[in-house]
Amino acid sequence: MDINYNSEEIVFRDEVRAFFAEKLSPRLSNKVKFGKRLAKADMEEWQKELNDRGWLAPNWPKEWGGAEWSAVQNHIFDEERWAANAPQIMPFGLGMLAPVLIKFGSEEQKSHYLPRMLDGTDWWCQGYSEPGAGSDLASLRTKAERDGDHYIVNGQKTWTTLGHFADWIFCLVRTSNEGKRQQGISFLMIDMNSPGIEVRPIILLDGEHEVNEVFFDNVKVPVENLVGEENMGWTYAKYLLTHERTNTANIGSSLAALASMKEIASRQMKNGKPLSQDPYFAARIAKVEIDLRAMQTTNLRVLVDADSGAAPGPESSMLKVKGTIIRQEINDLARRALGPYALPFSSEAMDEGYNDEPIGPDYANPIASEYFNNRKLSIFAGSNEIQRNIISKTKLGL
Amino acid sequence: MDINYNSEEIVFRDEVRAFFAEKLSPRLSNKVKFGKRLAKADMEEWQKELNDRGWLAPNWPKEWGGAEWSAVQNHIFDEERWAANAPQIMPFGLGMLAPVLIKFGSEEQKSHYLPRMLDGTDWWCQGYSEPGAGSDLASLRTKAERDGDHYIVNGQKTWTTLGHFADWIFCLVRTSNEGKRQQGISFLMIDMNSPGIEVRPIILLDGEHEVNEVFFDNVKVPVENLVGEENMGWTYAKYLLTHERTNTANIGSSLAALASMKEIASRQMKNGKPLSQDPYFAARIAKVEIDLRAMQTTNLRVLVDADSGAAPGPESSMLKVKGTIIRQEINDLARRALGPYALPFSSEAMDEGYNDEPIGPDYANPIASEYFNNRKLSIFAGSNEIQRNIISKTKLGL
Amino acid sequence: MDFNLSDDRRMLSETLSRFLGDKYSIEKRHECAASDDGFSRDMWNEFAELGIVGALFSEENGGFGGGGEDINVVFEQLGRALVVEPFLPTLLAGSLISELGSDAQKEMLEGVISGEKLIAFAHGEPGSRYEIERVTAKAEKAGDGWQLNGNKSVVLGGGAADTLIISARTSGDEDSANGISLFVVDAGAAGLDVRSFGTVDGYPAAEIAMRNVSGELLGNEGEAFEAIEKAYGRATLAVCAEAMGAMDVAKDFTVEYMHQRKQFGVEIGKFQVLQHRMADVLIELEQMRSSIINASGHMNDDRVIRERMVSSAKHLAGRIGRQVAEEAIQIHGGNGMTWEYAVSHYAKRIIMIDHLFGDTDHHLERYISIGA
Amino acid sequence: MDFNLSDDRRMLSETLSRFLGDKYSIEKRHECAASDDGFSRDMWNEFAELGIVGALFSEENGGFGGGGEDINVVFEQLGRALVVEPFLPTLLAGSLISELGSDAQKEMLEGVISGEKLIAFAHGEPGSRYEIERVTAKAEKAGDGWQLNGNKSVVLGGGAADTLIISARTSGDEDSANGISLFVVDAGAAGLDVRSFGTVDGYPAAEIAMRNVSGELLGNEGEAFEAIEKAYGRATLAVCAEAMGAMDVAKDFTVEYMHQRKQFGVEIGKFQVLQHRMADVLIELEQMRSSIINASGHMNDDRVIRERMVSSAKHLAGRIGRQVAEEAIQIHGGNGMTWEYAVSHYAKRIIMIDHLFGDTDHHLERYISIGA
Repeated sequence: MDINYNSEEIVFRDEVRAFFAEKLSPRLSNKVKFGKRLAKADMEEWQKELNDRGWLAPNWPKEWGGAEWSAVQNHIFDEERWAANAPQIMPFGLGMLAPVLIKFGSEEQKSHYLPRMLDGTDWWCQGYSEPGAGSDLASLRTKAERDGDHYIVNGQKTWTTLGHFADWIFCLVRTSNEGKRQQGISFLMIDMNSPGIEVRPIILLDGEHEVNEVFFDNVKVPVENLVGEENMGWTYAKYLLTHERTNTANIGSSLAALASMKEIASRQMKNGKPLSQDPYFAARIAKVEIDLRAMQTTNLRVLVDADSGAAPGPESSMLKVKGTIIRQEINDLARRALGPYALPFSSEAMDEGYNDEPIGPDYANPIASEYFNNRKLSIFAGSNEIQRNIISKTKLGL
Repeated sequence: MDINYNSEEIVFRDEVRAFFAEKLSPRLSNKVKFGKRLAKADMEEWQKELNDRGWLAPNWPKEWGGAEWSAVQNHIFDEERWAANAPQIMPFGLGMLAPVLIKFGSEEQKSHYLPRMLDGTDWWCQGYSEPGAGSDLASLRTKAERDGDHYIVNGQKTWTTLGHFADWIFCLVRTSNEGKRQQGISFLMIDMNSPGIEVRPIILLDGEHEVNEVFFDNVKVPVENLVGEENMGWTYAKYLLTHERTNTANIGSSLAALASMKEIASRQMKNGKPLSQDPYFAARIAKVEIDLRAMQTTNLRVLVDADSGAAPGPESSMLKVKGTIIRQEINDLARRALGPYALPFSSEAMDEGYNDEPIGPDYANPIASEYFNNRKLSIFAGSNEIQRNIISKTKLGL
Repeated sequence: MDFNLSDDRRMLSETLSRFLGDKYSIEKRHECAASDDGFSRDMWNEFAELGIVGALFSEENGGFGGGGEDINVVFEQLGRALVVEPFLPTLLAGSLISELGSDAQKEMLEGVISGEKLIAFAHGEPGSRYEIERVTAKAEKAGDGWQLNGNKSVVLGGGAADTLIISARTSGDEDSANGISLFVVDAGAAGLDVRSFGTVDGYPAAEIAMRNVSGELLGNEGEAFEAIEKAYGRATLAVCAEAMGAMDVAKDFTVEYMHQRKQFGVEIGKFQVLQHRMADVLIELEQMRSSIINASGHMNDDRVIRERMVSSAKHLAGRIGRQVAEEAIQIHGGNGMTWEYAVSHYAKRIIMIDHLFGDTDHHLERYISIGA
Repeated sequence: MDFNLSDDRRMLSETLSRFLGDKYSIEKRHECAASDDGFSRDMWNEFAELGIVGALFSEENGGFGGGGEDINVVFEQLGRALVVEPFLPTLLAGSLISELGSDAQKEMLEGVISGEKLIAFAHGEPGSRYEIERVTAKAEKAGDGWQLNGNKSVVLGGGAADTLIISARTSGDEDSANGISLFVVDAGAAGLDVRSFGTVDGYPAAEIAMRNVSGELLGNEGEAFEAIEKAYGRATLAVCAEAMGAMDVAKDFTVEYMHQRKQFGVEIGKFQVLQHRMADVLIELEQMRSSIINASGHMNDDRVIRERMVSSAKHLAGRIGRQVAEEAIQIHGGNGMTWEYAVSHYAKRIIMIDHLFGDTDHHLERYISIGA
């Protein structure tokens, strides 16, 4: 047993650090650090840096431009990128569709779409969820009917993150009503510029626009946009979900948020002393820090297992549940730390150009809003209730 | 709205206090206070005092020797009796069987059995639970078959509190297998000296004997021992359960336990200061004290409603759940307060005659044991899970 | 012992409830919050006409209530509709004027109760967090009057107030309860800089900077702490009642949603985990209500019992509020995250009340220190 | 990074597990606990023969292990069977002798490892709670040796020990880390009064009173604190691992019970609330295991990281232990309350481990103060 990174892993971590130090602009990292909105151009700028380094799609096979990182390397990169306040890479094309294409797509599809993801030509979004479905994916009703060499798609997707930035959407659609609900589902790639597609914003409780509804009204999709075989989409969807195994525990995100929250607590004053020295608040911080440190090891144990070939099973459900609880607890502590200055909120202050003097401390504005926004963590990507069902069924046999 | 006791209630409280001051012997109250075992004779001694004052069966009609107290009066008495460390009155005859007899029993049954409860001739125990039934009372299998002017009873009861002290047991027995499970149940009174009855102790996790299994092997019970009508026992059982409405929240018990725990915390030292001044421990105490104070008002709100004629409904489930959580939390704090001295335990030290010097502080011996024993509070009398089911069904319509 | 509302207060509650049901839909509320003032002056006048502002003042001060129960009844209803109009600033500043004002100063209450005049209390400062005795703004005698310098932060209703009550130190250390004085300041006073903003849950507030601002003393010099603590106690009770109302609605929305929403073909209300979690919510809401009853019932008692009950209620409002708000969002799933579903706004208000007049930790600590 | 046990340790774990499975049923355990000594000397000899005692000592001290992982592996298995034999006293006293003993003093380790000689460490006092630097027992020079006076409390394995290591103050204030010394004391020494008792969870301990007891210095005068802290760190890790083993068994019993037990005609394991609560138990058990891995992995690192990881693990053992023990009893219903069902004894051990070497609050506070 050795709980430390080995020498290769340390070399890799140092490379990653050096890369961030050199290539991540202070402008971008400050936007991330202070919770400003990222424009599409910001994300493109950062993707280009990563692509130049060969790290934009680190989990793809090398033949397609990937780096074939181990799970532990992915984890290291994730911790470092949070620590450096680098923008998140949107996973829809690079991390979600691509593995499906690589495993199940045709040669034509691979050689057409994969390079365009890397060079930023195509932005992808995801069309899985439907209204009223929630964590019950297989209940989908968007249908695609074959008409000559096209499918005609009708229906609605929802919770489509950054759909308003996207050129393409990959969708689960119903191509047959026979058999079980999981049968008769197909996996289609659809051009967002197709006639009949409408994107409507969903405004979240913090007033922000990050997700959308996407409506399909007789949208014509060429049959060559089908991935794999018709009616086999559920298989690909499940592959996609189990493939997306890193980050479930939010370790990198939580470590960075914890550090930032502790920094806030050391600057906020209570009874004439830094809040971080208040016994009650210090105890709250210590509890979540202890949980997070244990969680980091729990996550690494799972990742090391994964690297030695074990399939990621219900462990990812366990990581999801506790990881989101910890992440949300840190958000809660951050808002508490601010005291009355958690109250003021300016949406404009989240724009890059905003230069007015902040109300309260310069770190205050996004904090309460982030607390509310991150309530999604225990809801999206399979609610924590669903995850507990899975744990109970698979680990306890109940 | 007036959150204070009115003048009549204050007069009553003062009467109760004066009574305890005068009639409760220091010997008995010290046994209760220091967690010593009570002998049957101790309980008989105290019952006699109460009976002399007319307070042994305060909820019976006056014609049968009761006092017809209001729910609020019952609550006041309960708080005071805990504060005074008076022994608990075993409720099986006086509080459980008696209301059923008064409502559904024959005149002969009433005039025979009720006086014998008051003067201590008959000690009763309860035969409701059966092995494997838990909170599912109606699943009972002990059967009584009619044979001339007797029933022949076969089966087993369990969790029979102080069954080893009892002269009589009242039982739910199955007299018919027709219809729903709730039908075909009868309510029988059985002499514990009948041939074919065997009482076997169940030792609890703290090593104590307070509950028993009771076995019935062809026990002959005269038909005049049937209460009410044959096959109508479920109605009487439900009446009994809803009638027993005070004390569900354990307010008196919790108030006394809180005071005692705070006393311990003020005597235990941490870092050279009383533990009660330690910020972490003080916060734990304050939290439970705040919960308990609110619970006291919640309970009184329900009782005042009950006195104005509202039927005690799912509110008693709410009182049970939160009341037991609070009570158990106080037990937990008491064991924590002791530090390492929670560990030593001597069963002999709980006997009245034990005079050896205690190991550690004189209040330490029963504390950990009580913590474990009181885990029963959230299990017995309808587990907290069952209570939440009831709340959900009745208050939320779910 | 009697836990029923008097007839008067039941009528007050029903009147306000009916009025809000008719006139204050969630859409109307968003409209009020999004306006320039951050609330609607027209609505405020209607509330005043209905007598709701007067319910917060005693008869001797021209109102017809002003007790702990009046505050409860009014604010619970306001919480049920997420009313953004300046009741809280009015209660705070009004309590101080009622308690300490000279006859001349009390004259302004008539206009307050009629709705014509808006008032607010500026007390918190950038570094004071929840400590009501920490005041660094300074007041010095200048001729007949006083001159104020310093900063006040997150002043509820500060932007629209015609008259501000402002605390400033006239002696003592910056965290001493002694030496704090109050001043009546006209909103148009020279040197007063008021920067308005909205809170994350949609209520108007302001940052205030003072440079040689003229003020008139309210009450005795250096002796304002006791009145401030009482006014804060009343306002704390008010936000607890407001939270109670908001929590009750959030709970109702959630139960309704559990009946309507299906997943895997069944109502989600059939899932036992959600049932039990809502049962716990119900239990805690009763606890919340009891603690508010305790606080309002002791509102006129000695400081120790009064402030302990206030702090108990606010401690629970923070603890239970978080549970109720987070369950409401979680059980609503993605929909609970949206602006469109009203429950999200209730959740925001419930949580942010934790940041008014001391959060759950602050009041636990205060409960302990007051008792000792 | 590698989270697998080495082959040696896996064999150690399997050997011990098999041995306990064959020889140490719960009935046997109760029999050992109920005997006069509170444990079985025969069993102890068998453990020693099997090499389990030696696994707690380094090779240079005559054992074949002694590292953090050895402690983990051994104590997790001991926890799975609720073993009452004196491993913990042996680990504590043995660590001190190994760390500080002269060659002559270390000679006794051979007898310890072979099982012939029992040792214990008497350190806690009636007023010291969990503070390891608070020592009021006094030692004074007397001729060539030392004389000890004072009281020691809840000394694990103190009743049966042949030799006691006893701490006493030779200088400094009563809560100073400086000035604490250790002494080797023969169990038969004049003036030594040992009163044996059992703990509520069934383990032997003793109260010790000393009146002019002769002792031999172990290590340097006044400089024992560092070694005591290290030994306590190792013992703390040991009880965390023991709790881990006990919790894992309690969890298994509970899951099994959920499969067997029916209520209202269905397996109680079908009730979603119980499923989710057990899912949470499972998650927390993985957290517990991770924190133990962290503590043992840092056992030879600098004090700050080492002791923070030890305190993290013990903090979690208290917090998670309570959750696991209380769920186990609750889900077993009345049966979980009985002596007959083994789960109750596991629950007792898990909870009472919170009272050894500092409870969950103590270690949270310690985690904070060490980091600062």
